Parts: sequence; C-alpha cells; structure tokens
Amino acid sequence: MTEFLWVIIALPLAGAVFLHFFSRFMREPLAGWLASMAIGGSFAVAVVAALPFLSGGEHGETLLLWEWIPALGANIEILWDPLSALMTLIVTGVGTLIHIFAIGYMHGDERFGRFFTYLNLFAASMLTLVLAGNYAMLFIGWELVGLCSYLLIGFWFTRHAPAAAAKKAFVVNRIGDFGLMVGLMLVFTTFGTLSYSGIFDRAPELLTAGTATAIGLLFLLGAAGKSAQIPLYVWLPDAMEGPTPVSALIHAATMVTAGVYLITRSAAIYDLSVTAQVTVATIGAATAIWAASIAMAQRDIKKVLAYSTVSQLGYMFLAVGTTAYVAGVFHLMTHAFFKALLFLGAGSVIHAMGGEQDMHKMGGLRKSMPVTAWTMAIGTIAIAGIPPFAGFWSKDEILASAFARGGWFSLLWIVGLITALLTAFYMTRQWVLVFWGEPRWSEGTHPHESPRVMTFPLVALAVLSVIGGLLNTPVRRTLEHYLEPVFEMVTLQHPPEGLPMFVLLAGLSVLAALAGMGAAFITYRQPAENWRGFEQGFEPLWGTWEEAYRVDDIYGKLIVAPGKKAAETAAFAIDLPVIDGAVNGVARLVRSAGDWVRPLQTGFVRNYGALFLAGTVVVVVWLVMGS
Amino acid sequence: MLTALVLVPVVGALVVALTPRRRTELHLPLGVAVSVLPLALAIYLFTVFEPVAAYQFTEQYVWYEPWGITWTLGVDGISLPMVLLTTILVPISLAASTAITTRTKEFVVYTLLLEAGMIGVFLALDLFLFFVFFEAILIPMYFIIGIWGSERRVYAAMKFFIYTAFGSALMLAGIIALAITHAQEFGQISFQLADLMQLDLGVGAERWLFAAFALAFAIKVPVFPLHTWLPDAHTEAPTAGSILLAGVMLKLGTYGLLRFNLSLFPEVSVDAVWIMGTLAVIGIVYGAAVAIVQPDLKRLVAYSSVSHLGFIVLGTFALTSGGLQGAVIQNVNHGLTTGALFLLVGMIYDRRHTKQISEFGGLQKVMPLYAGFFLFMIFASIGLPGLNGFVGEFLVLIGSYTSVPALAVVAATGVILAAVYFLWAYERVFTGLPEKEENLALSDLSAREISLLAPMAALVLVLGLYPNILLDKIAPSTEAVLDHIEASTGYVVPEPGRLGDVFVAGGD
Amino acid sequence: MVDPGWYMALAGTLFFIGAVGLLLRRNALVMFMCIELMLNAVNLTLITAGRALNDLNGQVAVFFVLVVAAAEVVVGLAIIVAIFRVRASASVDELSELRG
Amino acid sequence: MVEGLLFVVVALVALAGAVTVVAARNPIHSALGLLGTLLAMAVLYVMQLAHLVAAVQVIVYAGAVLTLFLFVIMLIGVDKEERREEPLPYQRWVVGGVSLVIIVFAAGLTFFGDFEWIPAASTLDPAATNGTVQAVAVPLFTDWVLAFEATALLLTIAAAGAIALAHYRRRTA
Amino acid sequence: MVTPEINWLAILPELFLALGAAAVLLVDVQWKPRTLVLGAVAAASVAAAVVASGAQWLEASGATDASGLVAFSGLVVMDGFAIFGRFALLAVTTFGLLSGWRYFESLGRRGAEALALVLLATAGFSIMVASNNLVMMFLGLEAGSIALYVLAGMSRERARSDEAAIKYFLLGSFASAIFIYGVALLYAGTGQFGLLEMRDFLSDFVVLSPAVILIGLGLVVVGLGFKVSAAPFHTWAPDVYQGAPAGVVGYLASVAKVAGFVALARILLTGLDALGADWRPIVAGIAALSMMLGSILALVQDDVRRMLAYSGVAHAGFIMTGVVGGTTEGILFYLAIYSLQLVGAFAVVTAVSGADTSASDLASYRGLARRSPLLAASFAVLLLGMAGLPVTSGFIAKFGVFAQAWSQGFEWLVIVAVIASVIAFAFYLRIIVSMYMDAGDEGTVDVPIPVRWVLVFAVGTTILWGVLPGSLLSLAADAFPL
Repeated sequence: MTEFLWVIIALPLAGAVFLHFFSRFMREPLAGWLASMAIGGSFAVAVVAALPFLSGGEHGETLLLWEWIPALGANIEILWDPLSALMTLIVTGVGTLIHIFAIGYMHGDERFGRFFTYLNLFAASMLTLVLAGNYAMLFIGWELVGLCSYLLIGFWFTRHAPAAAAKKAFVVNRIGDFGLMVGLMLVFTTFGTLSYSGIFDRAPELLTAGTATAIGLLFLLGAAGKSAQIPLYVWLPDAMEGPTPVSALIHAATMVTAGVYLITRSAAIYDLSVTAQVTVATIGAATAIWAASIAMAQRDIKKVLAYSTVSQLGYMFLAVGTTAYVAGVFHLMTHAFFKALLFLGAGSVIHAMGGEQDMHKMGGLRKSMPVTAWTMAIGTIAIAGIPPFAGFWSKDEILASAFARGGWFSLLWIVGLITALLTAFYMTRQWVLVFWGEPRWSEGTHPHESPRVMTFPLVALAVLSVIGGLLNTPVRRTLEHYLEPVFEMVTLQHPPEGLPMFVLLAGLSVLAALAGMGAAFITYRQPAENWRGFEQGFEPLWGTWEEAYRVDDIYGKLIVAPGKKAAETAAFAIDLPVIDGAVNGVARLVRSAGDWVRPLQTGFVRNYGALFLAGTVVVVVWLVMGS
Repeated sequence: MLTALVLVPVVGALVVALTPRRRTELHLPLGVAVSVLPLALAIYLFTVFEPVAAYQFTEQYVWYEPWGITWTLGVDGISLPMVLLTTILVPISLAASTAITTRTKEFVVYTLLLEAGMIGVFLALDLFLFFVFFEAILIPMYFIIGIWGSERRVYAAMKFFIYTAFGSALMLAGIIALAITHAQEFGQISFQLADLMQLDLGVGAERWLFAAFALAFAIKVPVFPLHTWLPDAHTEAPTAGSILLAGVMLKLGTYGLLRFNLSLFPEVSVDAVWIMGTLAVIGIVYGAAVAIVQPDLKRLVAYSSVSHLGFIVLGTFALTSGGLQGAVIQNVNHGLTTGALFLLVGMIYDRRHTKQISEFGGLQKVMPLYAGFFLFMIFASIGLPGLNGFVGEFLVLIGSYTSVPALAVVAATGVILAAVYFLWAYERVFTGLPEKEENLALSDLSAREISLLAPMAALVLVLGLYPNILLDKIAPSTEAVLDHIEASTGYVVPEPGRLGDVFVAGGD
Repeated sequence: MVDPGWYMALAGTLFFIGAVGLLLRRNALVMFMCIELMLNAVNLTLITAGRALNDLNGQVAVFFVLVVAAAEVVVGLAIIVAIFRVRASASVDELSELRG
Repeated sequence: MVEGLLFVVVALVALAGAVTVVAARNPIHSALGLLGTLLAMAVLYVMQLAHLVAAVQVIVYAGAVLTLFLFVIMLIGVDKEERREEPLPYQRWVVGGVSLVIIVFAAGLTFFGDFEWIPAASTLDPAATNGTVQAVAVPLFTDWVLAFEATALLLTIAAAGAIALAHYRRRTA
Repeated sequence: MVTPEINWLAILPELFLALGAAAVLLVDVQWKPRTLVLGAVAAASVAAAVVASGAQWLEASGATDASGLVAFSGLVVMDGFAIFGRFALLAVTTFGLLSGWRYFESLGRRGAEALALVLLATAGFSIMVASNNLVMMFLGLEAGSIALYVLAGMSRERARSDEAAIKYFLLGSFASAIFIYGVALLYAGTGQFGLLEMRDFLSDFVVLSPAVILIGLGLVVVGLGFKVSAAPFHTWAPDVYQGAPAGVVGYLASVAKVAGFVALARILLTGLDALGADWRPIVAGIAALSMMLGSILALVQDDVRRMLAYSGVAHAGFIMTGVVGGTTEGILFYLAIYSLQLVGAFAVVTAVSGADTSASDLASYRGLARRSPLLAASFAVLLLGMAGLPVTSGFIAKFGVFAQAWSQGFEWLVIVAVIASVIAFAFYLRIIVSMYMDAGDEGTVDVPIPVRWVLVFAVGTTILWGVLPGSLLSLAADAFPL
C-alpha cells in the first residue's frame, strides 16, 4: 500500500500543474471542483494508508522516491508514520472543506482558476513538508508553503496592501528560515546527514547538550517565523489581506502549524536540551498572552482571528516546549477545526456584508444568516474552552501538562490561564458584536446567508469542533496511544494523574473561560455607546492594544529604516565613490602621467639632443659604475 | 570530438562572415542554427560522459615543440557542466537578439567566436592554451558591449577590457614562471596542467603565483572589491552580452579558481581559505545590500550576481565535498537563472527602452505571463528549494559550515537579503495598478520569447528536483581535487558527522 | 714621446665640445660643424689607438669615417639649403611645429 | 721633448678652434675655427705617422668640406648673427648639468679609477703603423675592399639624395 | 702581395639592390617612362635580392663549418641571423613600396629618385645586418640613414616634412657620431673591429681596466638605441613619423627598427657576449623605460601616426626585453611580425588620410567600420596584433620575449612588460573605438589595389603566425648569429 503514498502529494500537485495550464479554458466552478477533488482524493488515500496505525504500535516506514542531493543524505523520500499521517489527514481534510468553501467565496473573481491552482500547489507543498523523510525535503515544503502564502496573500496584487503584506510575510519568514538553515548546517556537521532516520536514532550518542541547545534554538527561530511567534509574528496579521479561505487554510489550519510540527518532529533533539524546551515554552506562553491582549481590542473581524491564531499557536509552543508533544499536536488538530471554522464563518460574514470587515459596522446578523451565526457560535465556544467542545480538551491538557511539569512552567501555566480568560472574552466579544445587538450596517448592505457550497463546510467543521476533542480525553487517550510509536524514545510530559487533579485544573480553566465569555456577553449585548464607553474606560491600554503595541512602527524604526540606510550608504557612499573611484582613479593617474611626460616632447630639436645626451651619460655612467 | 566542439563555432562564424552584409534577415537565424550544433555535440558528450574523476576525451597535439606548448583538451566533471551551460546559453542569447538591427552579421560572428573561446577555456588542459582562450574572448565581448550597448557603452567596454586584461596579464607572468620552474626542475619546459601539478614550488614563490592567478580570476568573478566593472558592463551590454557575461564569462573566474588555484597551489589555497572566504562573504552581503537600493533593474540583477558568485567562491574555498560540488553546480544554476533574468529585463527594455524600476508598476496586470516567468526566475535565484538555485546554495552553505562555520552563517544572511531585494523590486515593478499609460499598452510575451524562456525554466526545475544528473558527474572530479589537496598538503578535509561511516559522499 | 692617453683625452675633449656645441647653437650650419668636430675627434681616437696597438686598421677606418662625413655634409647641406629657400632662416628653433 | 711641446701647442690650437666653432656668433668665424681644428688634427695625425690620412684630411676636409660650408654660408647670408641669449627654457641648465656630470665623471675616472685609454696597448713599433700610402693601401684594398666598395654606395646615395632634394625645390619653389 | 678574398654570393643581394637603384635612375633619365615601369625595375631588383638571399640560405644551412660563411676577410657574414634579417628587410621594402605606391606615383619625375633611394637604403641596411665588422656596420648604417633622411624630407607638405627631415638628420648624425665614437673606443679597448675577433679577444684575455670598453659599449648601444627609437633616444620618432610623407613612413619606420635591432643583437650577443653581465641590466633598464614611456605617451596622443610612433617606442622596449632574454628566436620573430604589422598599419594610414600628407587625426577614423568594413577590420586585426592579444602573432612574440627574459632572471622586467602591455591595450582600443563605436561621416574610402595586397599579407600572417607560429619560429630559432 505505502508505495502509493506519493499519490498524496502528486494529486494536488498534478491538480496545480493542470489548472495552471488549462484553468483559463474552463468555466468558473469547474476549476474549483477539480482542485477540491484532487485534494479530496489525497485525503481518501491518506485515510486508507493511515488505517494500520489506528491499531497502534505501528512505526511506519520510509519510501524513497529518488536521490536528490546525495552529498547531504538528502533524498526525496516519504516518511509515513502516525505523526505525518495525522498531519496529512488534517491538511487534506480541512483543506478539502476549505477548497469547497472557496468555490463559493471566490465566485466571480476574474482569476478564479488561478486561485485554485495556488491552493492546490499549497496543499502539495504542505504535504511535502509533513511527509518529508529528511530535513532537506522538509525544507523544500517549508519554503514552498512560504511561496504559496506569498502568492495567495498577494492574490489581489493590484492593491498595494496585499502585495506589501505578501512581501513582508515572505521576508519575515526568510529570517526564520535563516535560523532553520543554520540549524540544518549544524545538524549536518554533527550527523553527516539530514535524514531523520540517520539523526534521531543516534541523537543521544552524537549530540552534546550544547549542540542540542544550539540546534533547538535555531529551529525555534525557524518555527517562530513560520508559526508567527514572538518576535516574528508581525507578518500574520497583515497576511489577512489575502482572501479569507487562504487565511483559513494557510494562516490558521495548516501552514502556521508547521513550526509546531518541526519541533515535534525534532523531539529527539529537544529531548536533550532543557534550555531549548524552556525557551520554546516561554516564547509560546509569551506569544499567547501578548497576541490575546492585542486581539481584545481589534475591530477588524479577521484581525481578531489572526491574533487569536497567533495566541493559540503560542499555546501549542507552550505544549511542545513542555514536551507535552501529544497535547501540542492535539491542540494543533482541534485548533485546525475550530479556527478554520471561525475564519470561514468570518469569510461568509464578509461575503454577506459585501466586503465589510469592521465589526463596529455589523451586528444582529444572526437573523439574516443563522447557519453562519450558530456554527461560529460553536467555534467560539470551542476556542473558549468550554467542555465538551474540542478546544477544552486540548487546551486543558496543555495547561495541565505545564502545571504538572512545575517550576518555571507553573508560571507559564498561570499565563496560559489568563490567556484562556482573554481568549474567551475577545472571541465572545467578536461573536456578539457581529451577530447580536442591533444592526450597525452602513446603508446599502443587504446581508444574506451564504450558498450551500459555503455553509456545508461550516457545518462539517462545526461538527468536528464539537466532537474533535473526544479523541484524547483523560478517560480514553486514543491520540496519545496512537502517537506513542513516534515518541517512544523521548520523555513525554503528561498531565497529572488522577481524576480529582484533573477536575481541579479543568475547573479553573473552565471558570476562566466562563468569566471571560460572561463579561464579554454582558458588555457587548448592550447598545454601542455603552460598550464604547466600556472600552474607553480601559484607555490608554485599550488603544495600545488596538494599535498592537505599535510593534510594526518599532520594527520599522529599529530594523527596516537603518537597514535601508546602510544599503544606500553601501551603494552610493561606498561603492561608486570609493571602490569604483579607486579603479577609475588608477586609470586617470596613468593618463595624467602621460600628460606630465608629454611636455618632454617640446618639438625643439636641441631639447631632444639634450635629453639624448643626458640619456647617454646615464647609460655610460651606470655601465662603468655597475661593473 | 572536443576540438570539433571548439572549432564548429569558429567555422560557423566564418560561414556567417561570408554571407552578404545586406541580407540582415539571414544572419540571426543562421547564427542560431550554427550554435545549435555545439549544443548537440555537448549533449552527446554529456550522455557518453563516464562519472569518474579522470579527464575524458582528452586530445593532444603538439603546438610548438621547443616551447612545450600543446593543444590539449579534456573534459571532466568540473568542466562538463560549464560546457553544457555555454552551449545552451549561446543559441538562446542569439535568438533573443532580434532587437539588434544594425550590423547583425558582425554581431553573430562575434558571438560565435565568443562561444568558441569560452568552450576552449573550459576544455583547455594546457595553461598556454588556456590563457590564449581566456584572453581571446575579451575581444568579441568588447565589441559586443562597445558596439551594441547602451549610452555609456564605450566606457563600460573599455573598463571591462582593461580591468580584466590587467588581471590576466599578471597571470601570464605566473604561467611563464610555472613553465620555467618546470623546465628547471624536470629539464624540459611544459605548460601541461598535469605536469605543473607535480611541481613543488617554495612556499614563497607559491604565494606569489597563487596571488597572480587569484587576482586574474577574482577580477573575472568578480570578488569584492574588484567587482565594479561588472555593474557597468552588464548594464551597458546588449541583452545577449549580459546573458553571456553573467551566464558564462563570470564562471571563467570561479572555474579558474577551482581548476587552477586549488590544483596548482594546494598549500597556499589551504592557507588562503579564510582570506578568500571572507572576501566572498563580504561580496555576498555587500552585493545584496547594494542591490537592494539600485534604481536600475539591470544593475540590480548585476549586483545580485556579485552576491551569488560570492557563494561559489565561498564553496570553492570551503574545501569540502559539499562546498566544491555546490560551487560547480551553482555555476550552472546562476548561469541559467541570472541569464534568464537578464533575458527578461532585455525583453522589457525592448518594449519600453528603459530599465528604471520607477518607470514601471502594475505590469503583472498587463503582462501576466511575463510576470510569471519573472517571478519564477526570481524565486529560483532567491534559492527556493525545488528550484536549482537552492541546491547549489544549500550545498555551499552546508559544505562550508563544516570547515568555516562563521563564514557560512554570515553567508546565510545573504539568503534573506536576496528575498528582500528581489521581492521588493518585484513589488515595485509588477504589483499595483499600472499608472503610466505607456505601460498600459505593453504586449505580453510573444511565442518566440516564450520558446526562449520555457527551456530555461524547465532546466531550472529539473536541476532543482533532480540535480543528480549533474552531481553524480561532478562529484568524482571534485573529490579528486580534494584528494590532490590532501595528498600534497597536511590538510584534512573535515568529515561531517562524528561517525564518518554514515556520511555518504556523492558519487564514489 | 707623448703618451697616447693625452691624444685620447684631447679627442675626448673635442668630442665633448662638439656635443655641447650641437646643443647650444641654433644655427643648423654651426650645429653641423659641431658634428664634424665630433667625427674628427673619432678619427683622432682611431689613429691613436691604432698606433698604440701597432695596428694599421685604425688608420684605414679613418678613411671610411671621412667618407661618411663627406656624404653627410652633402645631404645635410642640401637639406639646410632647401629649408632656407623656404623660410629664409637656418635657425632650427623655428622648426618646432611637431611636438607632444 | 720637442714632440711634447709641439703636442701641447697643437692641442691648444685644436681646442681653441673647437671653442671658436661653438662660441663664435658669426657662422663664418665658426667655420674658420673649424678650419683651425682640422689643420691641427692633420698635424696630430702626422705626429702619429698617419701621413696619408693627414694628407687626405687636409684635402678632403680643409679643401672640399669646408669650402662647401663656406659656400652655403655665403648662400644663406653672412650677416646671420646669432644672439647670445638662449631662447629655449632650461636648455642651458640641462646642458650645463650634463656637462658637469661628464667632467666630474671623467675626472673621477682619470684620477681615482684605474682608467686606461688603451688597456691592450703594447710597446710601440713605429714600423708597424707607419701610414705611408703603400702601407695603408694594402689593407684598404685587400681586407677592407668591400668597405671601400660600400663607400661607393654611400656616395651614390649622397648624390641621389642631394639631387632629389634640390630637384623638387626647383620645380615647386 | 696579398689579394682580396672575394665572395660574390655574400654581397649578391646588396649588389642587386644597388644595381636596381642605378637602373631605375638611368632608365628614368634615358626614357622618362611611367612610374610603373620604374616600379617594375625596382621590383625586379628586390626579387633578385630575394633569390640571392635564398641562395645564401641554402649555402648557410648546408655549411659544415662556420668559416665558409665568413666573407671578405670577416667584414660580412652569411649566417642565418643576417639572412633572416635581410629577408625581413626585403619584405618590408616590398610592402613599403606597395603601400606607398600612390605616393611614388604622385611624385612624378622625382618618383625615380625616391624609388632609387628606397632601394639604396635597403641595400645599406642589408649590409648593416650582414656586417660582422663595426666599421662596415657603420657604413651600412650611414648609407641607410642618409637615404632615409632624404626620403623623410621629400614631401609636398613642406613645412612638416622639412622639420621632420632636419630633426631626423641632426639627431641621426649626432647618434651616428656617438656610435662611431663608441666603435673607436671599443677598438681602443680590444684592438678589434671585427665582432668575432672581438668575442675571441674578450673570452681569451681578461681586461684589467675595462672602463673604456664599457664606455664604448654604452655609446654603441645608445647609437643603435636611437635607430630603433628606444627611450630616451626616441624623441625623433613621433615627429618624423608624423612629418614624413605617409607613403614612406611605414617603410622608414620598420626598416630602421629591423636593421637596428639585428645589428644591436649581433653586437651584444656575439662581439660583447662576454660582457653580458654588464650590458644586460642597462638594456633591461632601457627596455623598461621604453615600454612604460611609450605606452603612457601613446595613451594621450590624438594623432594616429604619433600614436603608432610611441607604440613603436614601446615595442622597441619589448624587443629589447628579447635582447635581454638573449635568444635570437624571440628577437627575430618579434621583429619580423612587428615590422610587417607596422607597414600594414601605415598602409591603412595612407589609405585613410592620403599618401602624401601628415594629416592622420584620430577623428578621421571615426566610423571607418561603416565606410570601409574590410579596411577597418584589417586595421583592427593589426592593432590587436601589436597589442599582443592571443590568436595574433603579436601574442606569440610577446610571450616569447617574456619567457626568455624571465628565464634569464629578469622577472621584474617581465612584470613591467606585462603591465605596460595592458596600458598599451588602452590606446590600441581607442583607435578601434573610433573606428567601430563612434558614429562618423558617411561615404566610402577607396583602397588602392597594392595596399590591399599589403593588408591581405599583413593580416594573414598576423593571424596565421598567431595560430601556427611554428613555421616562422623554428626558422627564427635556427637563424642564430655565428
């Protein structure tokens, strides 16, 4: 069976290639359906191929496709193990739904076909990333998803904002990639290869703690770029300039989780360096609360979700940093469900509001678009962490694990708890602002429920967001059992044992969630002026949040501007005048030397004679003296 | 076989030269047709080439016996890719030169002679012969820049010629010194690379000779700070000139460093690792930084070449398998991508007669195909995995990290900067809505132009996904170079991986 | 009996005077006389050396120098006259159009 | 002794003549100075037994050459006097400097260096170098015969050249 | 009673040339025919001379011992060196006459004298290259030089031509005086005029106070350095090249160089070989100065002829480098190919700026590539050949002299030389720039048929000997002096 795994990547890739050349000859929906079928197909294959793992204990295997760069032990090979299988399922599953949704969403766009080309290409790249059997191939996927995100963010290139955002996304990601690259150099120098099999088995014997830390931190830099962690998260909010399905697929469900995947995959390395673990966890927690606080005050419906995504990713980093890898992956999955749901919902709203994204101009939409409203409600509850919805289980396991690890991590646990509160608050705030209260629409907008093709994915995802969490409950740890073979060589952090402990911790987080939701609901169901007052009450804090701590300006002043200055200095103050000047200077010197000597040729024969005689004397004297 | 490879273009040039001057419409097609023959030969050569270290298809004819100069040609894994690259780029650049309407005959003749010279440089195994080709190609290129270039063409051509000639002049002295040393040590004079590699020169002499050779090649590459002729030459040259300059001529430098400096002066090469490496890295970062703020698209690409060639030099002097393999294949990659970029810039220049970035904007709207190709090549050049650029850079970086970690890390920042300058340029040129009305009227790529770009794009993709077609031919030869260095010095190539056994050296 | 060295020295002096004169005078004719002076010095040298070496060839050589001198005189004066015809002056300083 | 005295006198005459050539403002005087030197030379030749050469010297030089000079001087004009001051910048300085170097060098060579004009000189054998017509004629027409013929070439050239130069002046002047 | 030893073969070429000259003059006086007829006569004599030299070559290559090649009791020799040099002279003469043919025609009646003078000059220089005796050499030198003085002064453009003539004449006579004084001093020092005898003397005896010999050596070198226009004795060259009629400059320039260098090399490498340690540094110094000064000064010229003159100075330096190197193959090869290129270059000059003029401003070459592509192309090839770029004979020649100088231990000289040659590129390229890259006035240049022949031959050899130098190089290698 496994020798057909390449199909998983090949299908969407083929879709992309095919659409790239022929989509322009198709009428609108066809391209979309083809794309959806392509990725759906690989989902089907993945399901079949994953079956053997369900029984558990299966290690999976590597399928070599062809040699790529032998000198680096880097080949095009597919590693099919529980982890990659799970990731594949998430990517293809959620991906399919989003593809379908996009058919409706992108309706009427002149580059409809091109859009799906990119979507498929992205799917293929993401699958390359997760299925890679070595770091080099992972890096291929890693960069290609970056490319696709570049293309898709800048999909509406005729407006400057998306173009700029796309560039920003890619460049910031590149900074992360720099870390990853150097990490890979270090890995190669240490192990002499880049293939997982060559590395993980021998990590304990070959890695010193120092090297492990170095690699860990460098990988963290890479992951932080891809997964929008401090300090590199700034590109993600801007990325919302892209079409909403893109935000859902790439910037919520799949690509941004690549960082988490990388660290999880490299568990064997992190296992050897506590420093790296702590750093990862701390970065995660910090990002979680930081982003959450910003999300509190956003007005743009998608910005809220964007920062929420950053925050949730922070949770996942906290998890993997705590070495609660299962919890991390678990949250990755559930988050994929409900965040995709929320984004698609937001998309559906924007679609209905004719492109309006400011939540202050919405309200009361639940009547006109019930399906969206209630599915999004489910999403909100899920992310807020109310049992038995998906978010609760995963997030709670993370917090519990952090608590169980104790020490510094218990501090992080508290941070996580506060974040949970904030999350609940801003998500509820969003839902209420959009669907509750009286309409504040700008005139001329006639919101309407979206077509089936868009609502169906919402429903599907909603279902997943409800039941998805049951995959790994304190009672039945199916997921953990399923992933065991992947992590059997590393120490896993588990939540504390025993039901009472669980009840206590869960209770706390649920309490926080409820508090947040309650507060938000009570505040924002009132008429606008009231909650506006409420927000003003928090000034200047609220304003700071709304402006996202002005991080972009700071970066601009601290990094971009000086960099540009430096470049200009190099180009116009050094290269031309100094270096090139020296070159031309030499040339001019020779010429002017000619001009200096030229007067010797006075034209007076007697001068010539004098010179002649002088020369003669020199020669003679030199000869006689020389001998 | 190899001699034919060198002579076919010459004969072709003569044929073209005999066609009537008035029949301008004949010359270009004829030239393309002629230049396809070497390509065919090269491809055949590629197919029959055995992936082993030794020189193959070697031919030797005595040229003038008393001076020990011979016509010795041979091809190995290092020169083979370069020959292929040359033979591929020449037909393309000829076919791309429809914008050249005056004195087309001369143009074709010069280009073909240029091709012969370049192939000769890569095949020559006799230093005298090598120098003859190395110097001879200056002339046609000088004419190409000087006659068909843009405004400051004469200045650029002069600068190009004198600057590079200066470098090679000292190398000539070095070559003479080597040959005469050989005469003193072994009794008869010889310019054979193989013979000269047997010499043991004193460290002092070796230093000077290394310097002489390195200077010549460093100017050609160009290595910072000897690079300033390049932006001028590239910017002023006609499209074909730029393609061949960037695609092939710069490689003469990197090739020379690899083929001659490493083989002839192993001792000093080992000592020079840090100097050359540092210069290379400075070049990488500096070139990129300067490229960011260039207002002229062609100049930007030119400086990007400075940056990219830094990687090649770094890889060469990393003295590791990865580094050398990376250097060699990066030669090809850079030739393809940068060549294609110059081709693209040339296409837009033919339409708008300007290269100023500020003149454009929103082109993606009016010429999507063009934009597509441009973006593709940009990403290839940025080093996007799956495209060729990545393979070379990655090999170089990882290879050099094992021997000169610090340099490798700094060099890696070049990868970021590349994204910055190219994507920023792309943003300014292609995105947004086209404001200038002269941009609105632009026509998208014609079938001919596509037929030129498509093969390059295909190669870029193939080399990115399956570089092995070259690597397994390159690896043995690079390993041989390393073995020679190890054999003749105390230097030990750092083996990555504390368990050498897992390390899979390419090829052997 | 006078030491040959004296003759040689005298010759050398004459040669020197001739050379300097050539550079100091601007009348083509006089310059030309200076050259004759130099050639005479050469002759004296040849004869003296020949005598000191007991070798007649020195004297023979003098004949040829004489002939050369004569030939030079003929052509030289012809040139001078020709020029004089045109610009009514024998000063070489006026002939300095070609320079640089 | 007598010979020594004679040498001194003649040498002084020769030098005086030479200086006159260089110093005289009027070409005529220069020519006369040259005449003096030429005759003094002839005497010196005789003193060294180069009888034939001395004779030729008087005939060819004092006779032919100098007459030619005078002829041309007349042609160009006697009154062409040269002003003393040097029109060319630096000329005198350069020449003076160079002459100084020469003198110093010569002096140094003579008084400090072990300088010999004729290092291979052997004891004089007057018979060997007695330049009678016959004695000179033998080598001139045996060993040196080709050189002697070559002078013919030289004279032809001189004649042809002179004609060529004069020739065209006539037709274009 | 001794009798002179006569060896007609040894002087046959000179004899033919001289007779040819006489014939030209007489025919002219007698029948006043068209210049073409005179040309035919001249051509015949040159051809005869070539044949005679060929005969000498056979004789020389067949000779078992050297003594057979020494003629006229040592005044002249028939060694390969002389014969090679004479062949070069004859070639230069032929092409000089061809490229200047228009000029000779334009002289009308005086064409005869000009032709005769050319032949006589060649005869004189040909004696010079063959002579093994310093006095003989002096005679040849003077014969040639005097003829050249006249030729330089035979232009219609009186002002400049006169100036060229008087400068050339005065400085030339000065140089000759210095040369012959040097000869006299050498005689005083060694008691010999004959070079072979001088060599034997110097190798047999140790001269305790060699000062006088050294002074003589220095003066001789200076005298010949003037003829070959080596710095600082080059000052006449630019003015004469520019002032003399274009039709003869090519001949005048190259013939003097060939003869001068052959003579110089012969003196230094045979007669004074023993003093190599003394003269090599001096010659090297002169060479370095010439190369640098020549290249730098040529860089700032705006007149093609002056440019060529200064480049000639630089080339004198390069050939001197060969003399330092001390093997004849470098010197002779370089001389041969350079003199041909020089004649060819001046053939172009005559074609572009008229045969009897001194107007050769660089501006008048603008856009020549459009007006007359072939002319421009051949000029370009010749210039690149002089510049010494590969695939031209110039490169082989330069390489040869460099290699020999290096093997003699004059590394510094070679370094200077290569740098100088790079500077030299610049001004050769300047001419090419104005021919190919500057837009110039339209119209066409008509290239006289004989000039075309010259160009074909010059360009052909430049490329041929650049690609396959073996043929000429081996000849040159065998043509060592006795």
